[in-house]
Amino acid sequence: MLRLELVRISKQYPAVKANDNVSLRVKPGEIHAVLGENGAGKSTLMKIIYGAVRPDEGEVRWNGQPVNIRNPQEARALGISMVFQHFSLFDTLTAAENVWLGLDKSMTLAEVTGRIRQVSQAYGLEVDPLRPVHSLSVGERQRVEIVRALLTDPKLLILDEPTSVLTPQAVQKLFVTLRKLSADGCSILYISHKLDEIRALCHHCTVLRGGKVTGEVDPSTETNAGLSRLMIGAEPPQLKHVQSTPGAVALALKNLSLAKQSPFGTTLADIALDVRAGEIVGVAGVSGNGQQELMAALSGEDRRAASGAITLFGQDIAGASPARRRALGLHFVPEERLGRGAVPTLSLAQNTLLTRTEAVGASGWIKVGRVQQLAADLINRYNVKAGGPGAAAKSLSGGNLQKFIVGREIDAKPKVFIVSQPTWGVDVGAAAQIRAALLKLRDEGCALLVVSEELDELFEVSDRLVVIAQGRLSPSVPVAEATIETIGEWMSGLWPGAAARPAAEVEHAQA
Amino acid sequence: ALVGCGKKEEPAAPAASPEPASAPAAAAAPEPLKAAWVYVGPVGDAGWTFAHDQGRKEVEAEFGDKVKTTFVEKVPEGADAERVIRDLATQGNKIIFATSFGYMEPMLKVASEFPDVKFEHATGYKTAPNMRIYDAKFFEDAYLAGIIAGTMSKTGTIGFVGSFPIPEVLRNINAYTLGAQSVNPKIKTKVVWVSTWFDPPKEGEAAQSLINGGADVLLQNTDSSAVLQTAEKNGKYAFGWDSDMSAFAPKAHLGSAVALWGGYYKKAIKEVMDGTWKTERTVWGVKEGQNDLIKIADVVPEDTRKKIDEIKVKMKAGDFEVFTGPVVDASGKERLAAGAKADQDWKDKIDFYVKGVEGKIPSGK
Amino acid sequence: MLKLEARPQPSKVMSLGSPLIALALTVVLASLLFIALGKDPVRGLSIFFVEPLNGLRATAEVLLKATPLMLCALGLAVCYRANVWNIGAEGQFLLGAITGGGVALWLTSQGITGARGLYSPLVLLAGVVGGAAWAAVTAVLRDRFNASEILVSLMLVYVAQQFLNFLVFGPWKDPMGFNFPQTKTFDASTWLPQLLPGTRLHWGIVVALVMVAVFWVFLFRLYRGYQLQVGGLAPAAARYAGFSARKSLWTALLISGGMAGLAGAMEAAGPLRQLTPHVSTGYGFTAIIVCFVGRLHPVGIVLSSVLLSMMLIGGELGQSRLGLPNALTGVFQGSLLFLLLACDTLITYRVKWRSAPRAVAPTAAPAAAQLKEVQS
Amino acid sequence: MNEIALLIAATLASGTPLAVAGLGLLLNEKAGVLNLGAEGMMLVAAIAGFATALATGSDVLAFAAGAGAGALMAAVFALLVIGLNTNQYATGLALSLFGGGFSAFVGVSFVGKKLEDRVPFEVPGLADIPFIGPAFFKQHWMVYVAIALVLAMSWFLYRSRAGLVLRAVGESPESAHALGYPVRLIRFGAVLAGGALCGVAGAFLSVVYAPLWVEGLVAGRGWIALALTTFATWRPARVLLGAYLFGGVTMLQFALQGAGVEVSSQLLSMLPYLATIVVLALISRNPLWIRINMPASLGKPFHPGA
Ligand SMILES: Nc1ncnc2c1ncn2[C@@H]1O[C@H](COP(=O)(O)OP(=O)(O)OP(=O)(O)O)[C@@H](O)[C@H]1O
Ligand SMILES: Nc1ncnc2c1ncn2[C@@H]1O[C@H](COP(=O)(O)OP(=O)(O)OP(=O)(O)O)[C@@H](O)[C@H]1O
Ligand SMILES: [Mg+2]
Ligand SMILES: [Mg+2]
Repeated sequence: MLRLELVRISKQYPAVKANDNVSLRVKPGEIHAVLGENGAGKSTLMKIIYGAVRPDEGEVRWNGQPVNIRNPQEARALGISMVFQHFSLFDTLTAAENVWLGLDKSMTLAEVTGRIRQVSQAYGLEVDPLRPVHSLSVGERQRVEIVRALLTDPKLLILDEPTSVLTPQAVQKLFVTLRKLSADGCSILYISHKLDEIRALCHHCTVLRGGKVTGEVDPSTETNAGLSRLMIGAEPPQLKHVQSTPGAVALALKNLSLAKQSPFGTTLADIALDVRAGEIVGVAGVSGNGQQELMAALSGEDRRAASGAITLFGQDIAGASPARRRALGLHFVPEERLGRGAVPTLSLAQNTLLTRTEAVGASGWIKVGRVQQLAADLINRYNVKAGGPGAAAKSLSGGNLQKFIVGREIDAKPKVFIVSQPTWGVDVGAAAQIRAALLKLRDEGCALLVVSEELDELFEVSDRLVVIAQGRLSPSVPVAEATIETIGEWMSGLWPGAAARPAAEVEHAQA
Repeated sequence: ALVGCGKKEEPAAPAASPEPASAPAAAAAPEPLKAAWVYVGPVGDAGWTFAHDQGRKEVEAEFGDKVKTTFVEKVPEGADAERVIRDLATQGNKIIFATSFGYMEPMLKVASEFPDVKFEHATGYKTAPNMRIYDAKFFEDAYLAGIIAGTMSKTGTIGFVGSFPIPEVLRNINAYTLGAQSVNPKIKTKVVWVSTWFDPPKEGEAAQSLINGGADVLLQNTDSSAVLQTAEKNGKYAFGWDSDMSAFAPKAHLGSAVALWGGYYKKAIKEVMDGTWKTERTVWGVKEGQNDLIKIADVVPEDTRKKIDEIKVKMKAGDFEVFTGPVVDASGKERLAAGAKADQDWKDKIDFYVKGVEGKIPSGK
Repeated sequence: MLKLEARPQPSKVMSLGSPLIALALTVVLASLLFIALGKDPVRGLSIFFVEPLNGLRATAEVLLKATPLMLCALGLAVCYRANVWNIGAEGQFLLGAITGGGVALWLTSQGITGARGLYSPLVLLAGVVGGAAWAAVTAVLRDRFNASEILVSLMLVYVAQQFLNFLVFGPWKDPMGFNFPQTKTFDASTWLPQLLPGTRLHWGIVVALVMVAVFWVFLFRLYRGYQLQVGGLAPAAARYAGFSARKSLWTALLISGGMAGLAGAMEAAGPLRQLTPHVSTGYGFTAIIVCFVGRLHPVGIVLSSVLLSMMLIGGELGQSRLGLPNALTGVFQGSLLFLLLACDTLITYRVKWRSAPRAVAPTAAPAAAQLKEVQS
Repeated sequence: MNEIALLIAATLASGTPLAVAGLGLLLNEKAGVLNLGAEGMMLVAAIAGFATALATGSDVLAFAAGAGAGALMAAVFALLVIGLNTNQYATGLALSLFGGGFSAFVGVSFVGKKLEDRVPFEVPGLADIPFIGPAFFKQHWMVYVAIALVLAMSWFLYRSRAGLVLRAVGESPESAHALGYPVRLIRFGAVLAGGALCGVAGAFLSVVYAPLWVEGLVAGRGWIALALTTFATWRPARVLLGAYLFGGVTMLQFALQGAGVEVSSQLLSMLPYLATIVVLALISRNPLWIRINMPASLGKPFHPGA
């Protein structure tokens, strides 16, 4: 008997048909991948199963019985649990309270706290139940979500892009957990854009394109190229990574130290790094180890750095505003697209004005025609799927918005380009496109610093790698000499010559 | 006085439709005289505006079909007043009463544009050929209340809740104090200003604070019964103001200082009808029945009541002036020589506390 | 069942249509109200919607009252777009009246005189400075102490009113005014010149309309205005772009304080020509409604300030013409606003009739059967 | 000495309606809804309570009527704001306008009516202690209920699961919706409950505190109650403290005037407002504290996508 069967599910949104006659069958204990490019309708389908979205047509069968799942509580009552692509956590509440909110059983908070400790022990998902969520790193938040799902003892666990924010080690750990669950008979619906993961983990795979099922395969017998063909109708372009010839030092960090601003932030200690023209330096590390703080200091959003700590072409920019840094040629793409890289409710045209001022006259007058033109050009050149320059940023899918933002910054012809999580949650096609753009920029002589939690990506694009751990930066190593293993080791702060001091001590030194 | 008391018994009529009783006026009947009132508060304030509206109703009762009255309530004293008054003039009202000080300048402006309309302004001081002023002698009531307060106070401290330090209110404070001192020369008056005409809870708070400070008989120049009711709660005494408030506090109520505008309104309208209207200043008091202290409580000793009756008789005969020298201010300076009787101008310009009132007039010199 | 469904894009048709629908509904509601009160509905409606604009003089009065509303609301719109919740325009208005009136009084007392209206620009300027300075108190407390601007600006309204009282009951009292709370009448050189002879309408309305254009440009054509709005819509994006949040806070508060102060000075030097405790009749608070009914848009604010002004005047006319109690006009105005706001929903949502929820449930056998049929 | 005791007693009484309304609004705001219509709700509740007290003589029924009227007004607001996603600021202001007019309209025939005197509830034993007794233990029972309400509210918000859900809805309605909580229903409930508490406060003003009905009786206390929630950084106990502070400074300025302090009464009248600002500035310096306590979705509409 099938654990879950979807029969001809359709869902029409005002603008698109997100699901069109989708059928899906999940066996007990099966790890079932759902694959598809951005906007293919995966999340919608999952939300339908979880009762968060109502289908227009079609039938859901649970253990052979047709069911009408009207809301997530009913789904959980049936034994369906879901980890959302976009976290559904409450910042000011503690991890335990967040978990408690996702449970329907009449447990007390104290019991929930105890259970969290047990489960996180059992599955190696470390979570401090008493910490408020706003103090957690992205990875830790993901763990809270997963623990919350596990505490409901699910028969079907839905994971919507769970690994986009996890380190390789964490992903391996998660896989162990998932396999254990699967062995215990729990079915898993697994959504990811990472083909390697799917091939390593999943028993079965349903591919969606444009809301329709385009194929069902056994992923372990497929190649990445084959999956990619099913998904986007073509193979992703292969990156050609030729040896670079680095030029002069463009961006230099010396003794960059910054005390943390919130009790749960990370203190940066003695960061030193040179980035040269014509090279890509990759920054690896587990999230929450100071990446955000480092990016804020580099972008100018945090201007507390001591003078001389950050220099751009020999010029001290430690106290310079983001606008001043851009004027000097330093451009930055943040990891959060909506709300930081772009204003959700404004049009793409208006969003170009965020960092591009060529259409602003000396008197501060905005030349509206030029702004429109600029946005239209970006949309064209970077293959952004959008309703034109007038479309609101929030109406784009994350991948398309990312293309737009990266395009907006690259188009400014930066001399130094800093980008954080360039392909987070972006489908294979778009990811390849963005990576190619980064390499092209390098070949044009730009200095690039790429922060990513995906090691594969860093190995693919970088010339040199550094690792950030506990607010400190490792020495750099050429990619050719680095291995996943060594970098993984360095991620825990154990690089050669590192007086690997525990975090507490580092903080003391700062205080 | 008679009319006012009787009126109070009937339930306050709903914000009456001022349309005449018989709508299809007989074709032969002459056009009714249109008269309009501009009120600063809501007619439901149970105080100042309420009293004026009682006067308007008396006019309706007296003249029946011969007048058509209109009112606009809650007219702010800023730039809006001018528009309202002008609109009423444009609408064919032949006489317009504006019942708050702040309407003086706007009314003056409009008056110059409508020579055929008569304008009546309460409590102000500027006139024009077609604009005149009228007022009441509330300080007479305050003086009479003071006599009772002086008798009834056990602590020797009486209290006054003031709205704004304008001459009108200062007159009342002083008259209240002088009245009390006429029976107990050692009496002290405490004053608390609430900077509002109308905020019952705040008036109550101010009264509470006076009581806490030792005052045991209170008078107020604000528009609600809150002071009286606070006194009742605390087992102290107080007076009603503007209208008969005896029902609000059977134990605390010592008397009510009432304004009875009906008489003046009837006179003014009669004059317009007769064509005898002329610019003048009317300040009526107990003598003319414009104001009175009524419903004096049974707890007030017999000889005090007698004394009050005697003074009222004198007032009615025009033989009694509250502000008769010597009047000495709080700093000890003589403001009115012994034996002198204050004239209208002296009373208009009062800007001091008499001796016995504690504290200092806010923003006073 | 009535259901709301988000539109993919705000509807252009509805953004024009919703006020019309609201108006139509208001007419229906008002007619019912009038009938219930035993009044002629046609007459009642005409008092609120025709009479206030009947003739030059009446129209001038509507515009006169709309002027301060418009100015205050323009400033507030900038604040709200910048996510700065200034609700103390009333206090800033009063301060503008105080400083503007103060300058006029000073000129008057110094015997400095001139052609009618000669010094009015000076008075207005002083009003702008006064209003902005009062708003600056809020800005400092927000900026340095992180104190909620909502609360501070509201509390400062009461403080400003008491300050005005203090002045007109005290140092600025007209010595010849029998101790009444009012200043001397200002010298004619400080009065705002009349715009239309025979009416009270002064040049303030022209200034206000110019300001509408200026604000439109500022919001939609100037980089500074853009930066301000980004700060309001997405603070993190503003930080990323390097737009200073502090600068936005100060700009927004100073602009809106200045506008409210300008309105205050206009009221003092326009229709009043003296200071009394009653300079404002709640313009600063009404302007908040004007601002939202006008959808934070300068042109919308022109329309909504005229509408609100008509409603306020209609309330007075309703009393003198129909004998409607003042209280009823509050009910009427409140209902109209409810309707207006409700209809605005149609801009971003569309209303759908949903028949009974389509069954996918096991109980709904026919539907399931149908499905099977299709499959087989 | 005695005067100070009486000052304290007056402070408690004057702070009570502010605190009760403030708690109601706090509940609203914790669910993410800002209701600027407090003044209007309190006015309508004041007349409803007054009319009931007049008819029945029962305080309990009067407060219940006030609560009902407040909730009814809040329901109109909720229908617009939650049902139709109208702007919360403008809708609240419209509610104030409406409530002011409506209460005046229906209240006309109640002007000048008198209620029986309310006998203060003397806490047995404690009321006779010198100083302490008159200061704290001779009050209308609602004064004590207000304190109990603070405790109950603290317990509800920070100890109960229902309170947690309410806070979660105010923090992130999107997440709460994703977890399957009926966000709009919860907000609706919170708005009704908030309206009911504002209603109790309004009825307290007209039935116990004033005790009378006149048009515009509430005289701005709804606005002060709104300010209190911000002042209290959305903490129940601080709402009560803020209400007492405000009431206390108001009473103090009258006491100072009565004592003949030579400062203009207009300047003294500024005191409660200035004191509020100063205390606010002192307690607001920690942005993290505000961030943690302020409902993140306050004032923002929520409409589920599907
Ligand atoms: N609430 C909604 N309202 C309107 N349209 C929606 C909504 N949610 C999703 N869509 C549309 O439905 C389509 C499918 O979206 P969905 O989120 O299911 O894609 P996905 O496969 O999960 O994409 P991704 O890989 O980016 O997560 C998209 O085109 C999107 O525009
Ligand atoms: N409430 C909503 N109303 C309208 N459209 C929505 C809504 N929620 C999501 N969408 C649409 O869903 C689409 C993608 O949704 P989703 O959030 O799954 O994408 P994403 O994960 O951000 O994209 P990517 O996978 O590229 O990162 C967008 O086009 C967006 O317009
Ligand atoms: Mg998705
Ligand atoms: Mg995605």
